[in-house]
Amino acid sequence: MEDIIVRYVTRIILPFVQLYGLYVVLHGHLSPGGGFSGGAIIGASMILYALAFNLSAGSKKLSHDVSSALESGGALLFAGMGIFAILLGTNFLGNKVAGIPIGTPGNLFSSGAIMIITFGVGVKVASTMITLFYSLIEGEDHSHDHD
Amino acid sequence: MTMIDILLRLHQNSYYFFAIILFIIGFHTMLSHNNLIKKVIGMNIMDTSIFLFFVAIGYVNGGRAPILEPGVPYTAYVNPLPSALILTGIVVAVSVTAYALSLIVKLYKHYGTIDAEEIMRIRGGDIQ
Amino acid sequence: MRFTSSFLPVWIVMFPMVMTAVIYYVEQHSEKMRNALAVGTSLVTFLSVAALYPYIMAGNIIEYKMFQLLPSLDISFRVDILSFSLALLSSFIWMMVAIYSLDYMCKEHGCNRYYPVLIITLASCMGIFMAGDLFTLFVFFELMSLISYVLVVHEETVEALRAGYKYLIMTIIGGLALFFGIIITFELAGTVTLSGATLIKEPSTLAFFAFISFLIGFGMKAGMFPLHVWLPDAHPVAPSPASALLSGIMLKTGAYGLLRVIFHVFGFEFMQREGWTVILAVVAVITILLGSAVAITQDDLKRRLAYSSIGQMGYILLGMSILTERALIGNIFHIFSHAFMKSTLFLCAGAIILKTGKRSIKELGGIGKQMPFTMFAFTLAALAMIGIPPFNGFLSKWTLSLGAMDAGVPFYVLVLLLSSLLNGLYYLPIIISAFFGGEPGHEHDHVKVNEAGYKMLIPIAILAVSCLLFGLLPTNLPFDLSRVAAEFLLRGGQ
Amino acid sequence: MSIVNHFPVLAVVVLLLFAYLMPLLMRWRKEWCVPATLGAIGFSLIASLYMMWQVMTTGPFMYQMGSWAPPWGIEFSIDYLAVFATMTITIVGLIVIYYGTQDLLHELKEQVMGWYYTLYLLLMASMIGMVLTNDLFNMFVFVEICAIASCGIISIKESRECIEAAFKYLVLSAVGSGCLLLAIAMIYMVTGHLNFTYVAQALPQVMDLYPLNILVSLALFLVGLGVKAALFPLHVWLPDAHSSAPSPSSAVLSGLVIKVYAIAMIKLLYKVYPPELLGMAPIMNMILWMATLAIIIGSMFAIVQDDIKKMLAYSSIAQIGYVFLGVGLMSESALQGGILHIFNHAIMKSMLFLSAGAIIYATGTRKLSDLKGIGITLPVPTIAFSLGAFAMVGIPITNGFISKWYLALGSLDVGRPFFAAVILVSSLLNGIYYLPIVVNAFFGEPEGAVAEPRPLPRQMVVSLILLGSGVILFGVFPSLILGVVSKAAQSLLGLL
Repeated sequence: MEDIIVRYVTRIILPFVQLYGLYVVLHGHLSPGGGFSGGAIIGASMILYALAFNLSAGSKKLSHDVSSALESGGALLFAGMGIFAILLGTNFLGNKVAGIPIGTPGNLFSSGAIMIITFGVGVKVASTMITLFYSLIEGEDHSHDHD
Repeated sequence: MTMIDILLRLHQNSYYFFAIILFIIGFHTMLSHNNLIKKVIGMNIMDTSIFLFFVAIGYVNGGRAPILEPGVPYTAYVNPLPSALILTGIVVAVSVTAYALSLIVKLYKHYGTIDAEEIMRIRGGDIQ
Repeated sequence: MRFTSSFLPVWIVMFPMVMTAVIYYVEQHSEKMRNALAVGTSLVTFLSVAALYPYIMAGNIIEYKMFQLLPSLDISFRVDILSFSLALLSSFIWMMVAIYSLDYMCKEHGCNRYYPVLIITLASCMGIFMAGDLFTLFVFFELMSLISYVLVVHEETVEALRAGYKYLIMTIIGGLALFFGIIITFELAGTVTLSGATLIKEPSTLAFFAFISFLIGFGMKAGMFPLHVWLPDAHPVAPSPASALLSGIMLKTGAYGLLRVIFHVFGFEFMQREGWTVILAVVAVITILLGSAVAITQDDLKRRLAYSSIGQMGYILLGMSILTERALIGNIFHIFSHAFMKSTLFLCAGAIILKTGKRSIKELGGIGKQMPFTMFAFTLAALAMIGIPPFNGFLSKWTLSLGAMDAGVPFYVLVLLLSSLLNGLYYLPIIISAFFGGEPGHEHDHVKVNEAGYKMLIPIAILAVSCLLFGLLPTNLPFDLSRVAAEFLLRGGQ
Repeated sequence: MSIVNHFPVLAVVVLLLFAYLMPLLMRWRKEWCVPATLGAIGFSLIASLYMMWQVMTTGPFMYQMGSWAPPWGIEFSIDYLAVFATMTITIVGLIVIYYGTQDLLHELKEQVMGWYYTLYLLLMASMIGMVLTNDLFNMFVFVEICAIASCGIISIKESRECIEAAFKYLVLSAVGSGCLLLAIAMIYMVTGHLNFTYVAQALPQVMDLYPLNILVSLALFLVGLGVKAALFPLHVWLPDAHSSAPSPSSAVLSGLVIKVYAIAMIKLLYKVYPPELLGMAPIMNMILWMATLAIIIGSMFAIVQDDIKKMLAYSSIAQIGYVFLGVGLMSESALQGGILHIFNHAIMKSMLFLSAGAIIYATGTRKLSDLKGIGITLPVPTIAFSLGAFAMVGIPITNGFISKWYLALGSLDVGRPFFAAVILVSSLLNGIYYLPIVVNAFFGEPEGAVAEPRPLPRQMVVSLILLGSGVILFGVFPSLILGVVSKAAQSLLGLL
């Protein structure tokens, strides 16, 4: 795709899209949205980048390998927080009862483990979207190679 | 029961009605189309109908988004639980869709077509 | 009545089982060892059973509960006079057959499969006779039926495999019918233990289903019409010693099971009251006539013997359906007689087939001159089969007829006579042509046919002489055992 | 608080954790993949055995996520049925994947091996989660993970049959999931709860108000879970999917996955829906008839197959019928039989599939008619196959007999001997298609590839021996497992 307009517009809006995605992820515990919505926005931004420039440029920014590693990382962060609560002596995914500092409701740094978990989910969703995109695209390429 | 009554009840429960219509459209698309992509689209329509239904049952007339803000007085909130659940449902639907699409890519690679009947024909030829 | 607990029944069942594994291990290294172990095992089993004699004759019942499989479903053993009689008989014949096999099987392939199977069938047969409840009986019955499949298809010919398939399917059907019968009994009675008390006391549709299921399950094994279809195929294709066991002993397990069902599950008064014995009588009569009549048309020697077995099993079923004391004595004694007669006949047939390779009766003219000893034994057993007076076959038929007269059904006597006539029609020609017939084919191939080796002749001789002896002597062990067992059963198994 | 108190959740989470670790390990420490997988499932096994001990000694208990009490939090309910199912899943799952570590090497490309372990662990986690959870929506999530993971372990072998079978399975199970979600929505609508216990409390109260909603939800559950459990006539996807997949996948799909949905159905029918509802519509009779048809028609289809794995797959359709027969008869013995059959069939069918896999591995043939004399050249898999066949027929001293005994007893208990006869007829049909294979395998001259098979690796032999001894062990000493099964049946019927 060699369209100058698309590339230019992409270049302009990409930071805003990503920033917005990050905002949604980080404010998951305060407002509607959260890990999934924000992660989807971030993932979409990366897909947009790869579409507007080309695949290799996209891969340079975030390769398939890294994205699938991040995918594992996000999920592990979630599970890790759950087990962390067990180590603190409460049930799985325990939050306030586990003694994780809650902070003042309404502040950015509040709700204890939820924020970290949301962040993990965001990473997971964003990287999953990218991985899905790469997988489908590469599968297509692969088939053309064979034919 | 008069016609009016029926219409009135339909209006009151319109979300049932439309969800079912969507569900049937999706189901029909899934069953009647040979194109595998269309089958996946039908599947998504079907899922969407259920999501809409689920979200609709959580809606409270005149309710607000359920965000607790200090200082704002209590009003009726929309039930957030169905929406939260449906988010999960959407995630599931997305992954199923992605997976189905990738399978279609593979099928295309093997058979050179995405038409279910064509694939059956090719397979049938294999067996004989 | 005294009940004693003894480990002996378990020993009798487990010892051959363990020895099967030992034989399986040993035979990889030494054939001699294998043969010695096989004969030794059957001998030890026979002696162990015989060791029970004083206890049993003193009127004791040995009970031993091994372990509980499911709630109120045990693996248990119980030896009463009937169990003892049949176990004694079977282990004796098994020993004879094991000795006979030493020579017979050395010409066959797959000996290493034959002996372990022979011994484990002995174990399961002992298990059937010594079972303390229907469930244990069922377990060993299935074990025996499935394992004897290997004996049936031993030769691995196309006919053997086809016959084996039929046998297998019939076995499964029979096993499932038994399963159904047992589960209904369990449902109605809450237990399936064989003891003095009858299990099912109230007649009902379900009880009738149970009876029919038992009849199918055990009758299938006993070659009862119309479930006999597997028998004429399966018995002839097996190696002769195995045929002797299949016809001589394993058919009797079905009869034994039916006896247990009649006397322990329902009780004979119940059976008489409900008139279910009529069903048994009808199929028995058909079985007798059909088996004897079809036997005449058979040209294959072993096949003729197999059909004859069907007819003879009919006698046993008939005795069971009459349910008078003398009929029952005749019934049990005929189990003995038939075991001796039929195993003699099959072993003789085996010797002939081994030496001449001929199975067709037409080709056996003049064989009596070449193998006089074998044919003499064959003649003894055949005469017993027909029911000529001094032989044991006569004694059993006589007693059966007396029983039938006691019950006031002279028709049965007619049936027995008719069947004896038919027996004569198919056995006598064999004997006549063997001794007086020409020797077709002898001129062409001048092969000198010898008698079989002594390891084969001795068992044949012992069995043939027993046929004569147990008819000749007025008080002999089998007859006494049958008498005591019949009284025991009619007393209600106490 | 020690870690053992968290075994219910750890049994699931550790599997998930390792599932996500697997792609990382694949990249950096390839040789750790196998031990990590075995270790994770082994941990779950230990956890489930511990839970079993706990439940048997102190009774069922609940585990609340994040210490949130219901109805807000998600609960795991560790009751008799759940520990029984967890134990079944982990034992069979561990043996199957131990076998798979060798068998998969020849069925899959090397670069996807790690992904296979990921999918397998996800599948195990979702199955355990499904049987433990006490929350409708949580169940739905696990159902979905299970569906995707099980499609995944089919399509990972990139042959066209696999891809096609996986697609068929995916689409049908998506329909099933749709039905499930709709059913959950209906339940949530009328009761306002998702927690099983609360739903069960609320349903009798709202039954007069919304009888149709509840009935429709039950019907949707039946269809949704029925599709996934391959209950006749919703079984169309199963033969292709289970026969084309790699053997370990087939073993775990036939042995465990379809049963887990049956367990979910049992939980819903007996723990959630009020008994009065069953009077409103002949749900149980419908299940019974579907099960009967499944038993008979599944066996009949199996008779005509020449492909060994396809035959086993059709046989699974018949066997899931047994489980539902036990569910539908509603008597204590029958329910015991049905639940017990879940365990017994898991062992038998996975053993059959694994031995079929071993035969295919060693000889390369999957046609039944080519397997003459295989018993002489490949004794271990053939003996395992024969044992499985005997257990399928229900010969005593194999575990198949015990479950048939209970099912038949149960059908007599409720005065319906017809269903006992169905069990017998199907045993006969099983005999007709299993026993000739056994006979063929032992009597006959091996030819071609059958005469000179590849040697089997140790892992495959050990797994087969373990499963085979299980068949005998639980046939001779059924009381080992019967304690928990009868407790489960009694608690479901409210007799405890």
